[in-house]
Amino acid sequence: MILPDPLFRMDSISKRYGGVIALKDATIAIRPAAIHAVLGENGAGKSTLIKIMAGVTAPDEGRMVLEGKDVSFSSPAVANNLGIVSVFQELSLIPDLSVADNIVISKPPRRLGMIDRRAQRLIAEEALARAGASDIHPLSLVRDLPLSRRQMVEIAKALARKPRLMILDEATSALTKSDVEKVFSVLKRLRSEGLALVYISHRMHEIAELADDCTVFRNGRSIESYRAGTKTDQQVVELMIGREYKSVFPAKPGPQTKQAPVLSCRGLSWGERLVDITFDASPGEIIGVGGLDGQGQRELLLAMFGVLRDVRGDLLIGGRSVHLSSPKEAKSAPTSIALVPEDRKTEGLMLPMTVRENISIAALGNVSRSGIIDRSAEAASIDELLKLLAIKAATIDMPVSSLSGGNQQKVVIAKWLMNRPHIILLNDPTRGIDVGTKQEIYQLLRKLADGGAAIIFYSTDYDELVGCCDRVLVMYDGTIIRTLEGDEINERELVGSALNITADAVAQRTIK
Amino acid sequence: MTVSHGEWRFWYDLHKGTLLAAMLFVGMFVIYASNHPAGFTPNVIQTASNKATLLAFVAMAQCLVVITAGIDLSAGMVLVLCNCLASWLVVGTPLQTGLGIVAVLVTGLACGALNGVIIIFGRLQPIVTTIATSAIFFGLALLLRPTPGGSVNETLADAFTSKLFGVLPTSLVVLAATILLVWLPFSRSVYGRAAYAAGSAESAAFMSGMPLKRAKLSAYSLAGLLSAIGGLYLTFFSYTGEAAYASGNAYTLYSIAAVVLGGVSLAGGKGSAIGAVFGALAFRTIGDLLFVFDLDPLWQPLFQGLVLMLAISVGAIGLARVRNRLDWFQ
Amino acid sequence: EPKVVAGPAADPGCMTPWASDTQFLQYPKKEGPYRIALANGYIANTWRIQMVQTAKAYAAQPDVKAKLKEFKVVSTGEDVPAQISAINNFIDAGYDAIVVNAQNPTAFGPVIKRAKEAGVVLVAFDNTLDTKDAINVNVDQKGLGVTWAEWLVKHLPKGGKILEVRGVAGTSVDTDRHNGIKETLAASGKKFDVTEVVGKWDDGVAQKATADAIATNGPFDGITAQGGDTGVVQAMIDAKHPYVPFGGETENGFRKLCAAHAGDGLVCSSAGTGPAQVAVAIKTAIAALEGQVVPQAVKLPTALVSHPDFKKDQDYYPEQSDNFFVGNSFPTCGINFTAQEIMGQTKENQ
Amino acid sequence: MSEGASSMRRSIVPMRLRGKDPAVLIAFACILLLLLCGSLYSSNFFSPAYLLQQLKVASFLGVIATGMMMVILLGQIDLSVPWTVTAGAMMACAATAYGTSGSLFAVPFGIACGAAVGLLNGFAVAYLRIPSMIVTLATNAVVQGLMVVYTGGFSPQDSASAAMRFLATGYIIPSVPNGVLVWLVVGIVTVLLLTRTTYGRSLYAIGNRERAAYLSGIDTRQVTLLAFVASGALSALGGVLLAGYASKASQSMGDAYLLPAIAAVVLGGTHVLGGRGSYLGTVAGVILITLLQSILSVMQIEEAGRQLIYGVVIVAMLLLYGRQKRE
Ligand SMILES: Nc1ncnc2c1ncn2[C@@H]1O[C@H](COP(=O)(O)OP(=O)(O)OP(=O)(O)O)[C@@H](O)[C@H]1O
Ligand SMILES: Nc1ncnc2c1ncn2[C@@H]1O[C@H](COP(=O)(O)OP(=O)(O)OP(=O)(O)O)[C@@H](O)[C@H]1O
Ligand SMILES: [Mg+2]
Ligand SMILES: [Mg+2]
Repeated sequence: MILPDPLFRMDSISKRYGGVIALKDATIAIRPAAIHAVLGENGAGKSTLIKIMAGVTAPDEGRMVLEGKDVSFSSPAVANNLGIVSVFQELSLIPDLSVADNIVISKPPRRLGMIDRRAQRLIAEEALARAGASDIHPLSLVRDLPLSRRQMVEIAKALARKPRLMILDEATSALTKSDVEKVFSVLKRLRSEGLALVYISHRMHEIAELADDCTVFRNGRSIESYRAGTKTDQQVVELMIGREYKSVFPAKPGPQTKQAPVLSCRGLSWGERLVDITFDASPGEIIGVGGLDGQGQRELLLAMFGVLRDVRGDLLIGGRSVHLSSPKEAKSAPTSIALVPEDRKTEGLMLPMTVRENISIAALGNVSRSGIIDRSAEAASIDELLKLLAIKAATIDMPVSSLSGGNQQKVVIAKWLMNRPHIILLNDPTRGIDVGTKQEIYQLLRKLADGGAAIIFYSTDYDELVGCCDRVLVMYDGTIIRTLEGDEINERELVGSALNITADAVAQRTIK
Repeated sequence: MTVSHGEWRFWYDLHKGTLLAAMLFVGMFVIYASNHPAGFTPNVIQTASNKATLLAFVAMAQCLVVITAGIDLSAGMVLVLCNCLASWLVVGTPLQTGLGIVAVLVTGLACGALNGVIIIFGRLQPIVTTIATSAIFFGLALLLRPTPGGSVNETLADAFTSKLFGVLPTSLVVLAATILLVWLPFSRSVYGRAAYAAGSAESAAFMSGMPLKRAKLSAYSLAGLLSAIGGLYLTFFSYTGEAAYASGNAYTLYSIAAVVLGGVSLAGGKGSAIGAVFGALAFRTIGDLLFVFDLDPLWQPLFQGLVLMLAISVGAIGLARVRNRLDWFQ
Repeated sequence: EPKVVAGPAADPGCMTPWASDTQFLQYPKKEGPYRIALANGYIANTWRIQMVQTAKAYAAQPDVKAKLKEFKVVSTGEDVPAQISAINNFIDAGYDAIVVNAQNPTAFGPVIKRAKEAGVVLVAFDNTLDTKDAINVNVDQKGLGVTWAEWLVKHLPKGGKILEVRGVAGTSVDTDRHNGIKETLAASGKKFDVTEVVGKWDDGVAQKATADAIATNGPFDGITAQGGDTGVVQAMIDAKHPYVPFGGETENGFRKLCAAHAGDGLVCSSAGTGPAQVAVAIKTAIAALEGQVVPQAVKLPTALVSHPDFKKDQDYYPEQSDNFFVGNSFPTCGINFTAQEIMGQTKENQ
Repeated sequence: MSEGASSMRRSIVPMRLRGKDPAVLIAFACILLLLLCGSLYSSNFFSPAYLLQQLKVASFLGVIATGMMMVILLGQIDLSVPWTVTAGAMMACAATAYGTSGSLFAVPFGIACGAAVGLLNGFAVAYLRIPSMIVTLATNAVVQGLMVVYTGGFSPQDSASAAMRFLATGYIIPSVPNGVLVWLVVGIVTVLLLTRTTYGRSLYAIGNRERAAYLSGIDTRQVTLLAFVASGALSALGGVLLAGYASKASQSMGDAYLLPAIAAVVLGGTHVLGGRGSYLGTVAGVILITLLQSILSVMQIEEAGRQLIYGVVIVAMLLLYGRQKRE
């Protein structure tokens, strides 16, 4: 695809990290007033490209041209000053500062050399409004916001810088559908105002809705650029993964005779965040948890994992009432619960430690005798898991931080599988994971369920809930407002119950 | 600061630590003053405030560095070094004295900047770096004052340690002025904000293009400056200079205690120098309590230790209210 | 406030003037009983603990107790301003006399002024104050150094290699003693080659420093140490260093070793500044309050015992701990504590 | 990704597998350099007697630094070392006063007292979640207070027992002081603990990310508590050895060990913020610090110069290899 006069062009960019080739001969051209989607598997080099574009890292080779002039960025600030602003995949907010502080962070308004807090607040309010997030109070600390709100702040922060080229690297991965819609309308408006936008997402339907141009990356190379709509999804995915592509979701077993529940919640409550949660989970079942983000799903998983204090109501495991007061108790033999947490970088992994140490950390008891680790037994178990999950790691003695995000996620899952759990709780396990890997994870979940595990699976992605789950609990305001089963599990019902409105209303809205 | 209606909650959240420290101090001081044989007189307050300001300056210095998630184990030695230097320079005619004060302050600034430069550009960990530089600063102090001695412009010294209008201790006024002239401008400047950001989430701050290096450098330099003010005050207070290893170390450790009592998070990114000042005042009051409780001298160190233990445990009370155990790990 | 009068002091046997030109003072007489305070600095070393215990024991003696309404001790640690504030507080609280072991002899100018204005008698001991406006109860620190060095000069007629283990750098006590040693050795006209190490008046530190010095610069012909002497001898023994003449402090452990190994060549002179000087200071303060004539600077005798005079159970106590200072009585002042009385007293009281 | 993966194998793996941290190698090189510098001053510096004597002196710091390292690996710090060392020494000596059974139990009793201090630290850090830097500072003050009360309130019996003297200065193996053997044993146990046991893994895991470790079902509080107990016990063991060496306990004997212990651990390449570091590095750091102090002590430089050189050399060594990688 040849563009007449792009706003920004990157030519033959290469970047190596030590021996790792992150980008090789990558080329991309971005025109104004358009949304340019960048697609690719995990580790394809998208984030690296973005980091170079935004001045976070410097390329080893290649050149960058902004409006016909060669440019190079020594720091993010330089790129910002030229109007290139990005919303990074790893959030770049300062948790201990207020939302307003964060929004004006790179260029706060000043009076007499000091930051003018009143002006700053006005700017913040305006930016939040533009991002469609005026419900966020500019004085609240970022630390106190849930992830989805933080991502809205991140977007507002980028907007406040009045960019010419705005980059969003998986900026919507933590957002709920309604937020995504808000963001999309903002993005579309920005496009109409002449902004150039670069958009990275692993969600195909988002790209279908937004993109004008697309570039596919694979193994650090830019494979092809094309106008949106000129290829089918099937073709795009095959470009990305470089092989043929079949249906994403494994077949559901369909209705079966239910076994006795292995886990039951009876009137589980926690403060005001969880109210009277009651449901059963049987071996072999994949139970989805849906709803808008922040309706208590996270707390529900944590409550079942023994993290929350003063949980009222009953939790029955294998029919016996248990009182869990720590993850250690939750994971130990009779209960045997596993939790794949929300944020793999801070809750799932010890990034600088090796793959070996990470995978075996939750199941050290299985491979040790009286506290001494049997290294060969450990290696054997790990090998098995690496194969089962197809984790791409050169050796198990490399730091887990040098794996790609998708592989890191698989490590988190592997570490719990090593403990052979009966009950697996997953908190949005496929966030930021490419289609190929997602597919592997879905298949794995089904395999685990068939092997007799009960799986409880929270996701922000409705497609996933629809495709994977035997039952979906939709949560609203800390309680389960609906349980969907069988054919009821479809996007319309999900959205409808998530917003706590009747299906008819949704239908009307959809028609409109 | 103007707080519009309904937003006090955010303000309170932000200043909780400082308020707690202020309450702790007021509580302890009331116990002290109301049991003092001489009562709540200007003299008693002057004595207490003279002693406390010294630590308050070092605590402010420590606070600046701690906010960036660093630590300055050389703060006490900068104080000692500046004390020794001042005992040479802050004497003579008003002009000489003035120049001497400037020289001492510049020296403190330079010590802080040296720490900053090594830590930032050498990419070293603050704890060890400042352990090493504190040896250097102490060596210099010993060169200046192999034995205690020297003198200071006594008129000036008396002026700085006496009372304004017979009631208000000058040292408190100087302390307030320092907060006003050093801390407030810094905390509201771009560098100040970057210092908080560096302590809170360094890589995020870098991604946002904040001037991290300059912010940290200014935090360390200002810390040196504040310690130097402390050293100057020590000179005013004692009329001499002394290269005292033990008291240098003691000030460093006390300043950490003061900062924690003042609600500043040792992990960085949270707290304010005003809190640290209250922390210092509270910490000093612990020592003062010895006067009003008639304790066997041999039990006094234990008493002080226990009160400190108690004071820092106050922070742990909130823990009982944590209902999500993950909040332990913030 | 006090009048400068002609000598001698009311109790000339105890309160000998420091020098021939020392002034004699007479404070206005106050009616007893008195409120006296002891403002101590550092407390966590043996000497200071022994000193505090002696002070308490002295104040509890019936004849002293009768004169005191209150005797209060505060230890403020190593921080000079804290000690200054403590004294200020005592002044504000209306104490009649304050006895001080100063953390820094030069740092108390402002307090001295204030005490004078308030008519409070200030008596400094051990680390005395550089002033004419307070009473100093002094041990001749430099004289100690001279004593030790003279001992070495006497036993090493041909000169030789000396190890000098110093105290805490930067303190006036260390400097005075060091100067005494240095000047005496230089004045002897013999060739002494001195290796200095820092022992910080602490056995462990001194022992390590000595071991280092022996390994790299040894062997030595004579040793002098101003504290931590037990450790120094221990290091000699560990390194199988020959026993040599030694001029040192008055720790019981050191004296025990001296007595045991004198025959092998460890001939010692043990001289020091007993913690009981606090009692002299209190005594002086009371005398001043009573309106008696006192010297502005009192010179205390040093507690000196040299080979071959070490007497068991008088100059050293084989059954007792190593860790206290034996020279603890000033008979001319009627102060006769043995170390055992001081250190043992509270145990019995309990 | 085959291209990337295979090159990654070459570049990262060998380094990690060999387990050789460049910091440790350079630290050992610095030790040689220091000895060379020393030998310019006196040829005795390369003599076995001097080296063994340095090792003996280093063993005290080594034992103390071992505990410090465990705590630093957690991302914490133990500032109560000075008085824990002293308390260990004093309590061991105190036990000696109680006849034969007393001197039999002197060593374990001293260590147990240190462990008790550690227990207090660990409880406050792990269960009350007070930052270790301040808790241990307060504990240090409390223990100091207790020791002052103890030594002032009782007639101090502070001669080391024969066993303590033997432990510190005796010889089981000719010409290798027992103190060094004690350090060796402590070191071997620590290496095994850190590399071969679930406890060691948990320690590193918590140091890297406590939240993740907790969610992996590690009892992070217990692990933290135990690390502080170990640190307290090892500090006290250091104190016992010191008391054995000096044949008595004295008040300020621990003061000289706090900052050197931290410096030694960090000079040995352990990350102050936790999670990374090897025991071999700590050994190197301890020897470095001990040698540096010894050389400065015998070189007849004024105290001022000594402090200056000490500071400058440490900064220089850190700059040589202690630099953190850029993010
Ligand atoms: N800091 C780094 N150090 C070493 N290698 C790196 C670094 N950053 C990226 N790489 C390498 O570059 C490759 C591309 O990574 P990048 O993060 O750009 O992938 P991505 O396309 O963003 O993947 P994802 O879809 O998971 O976000 C990775 O496989 C990795 O091996
Ligand atoms: N120290 C390192 N050494 C080698 N490779 C590294 C290192 N740090 C990061 N990487 C590489 O950088 C990439 C990480 O990039 P990034 O942090 O953007 O994660 P990601 O792959 O984009 O995650 P996600 O799947 O969530 O998008 C990984 O693919 C990894 O291979
Ligand atoms: Mg990416
Ligand atoms: Mg990525």
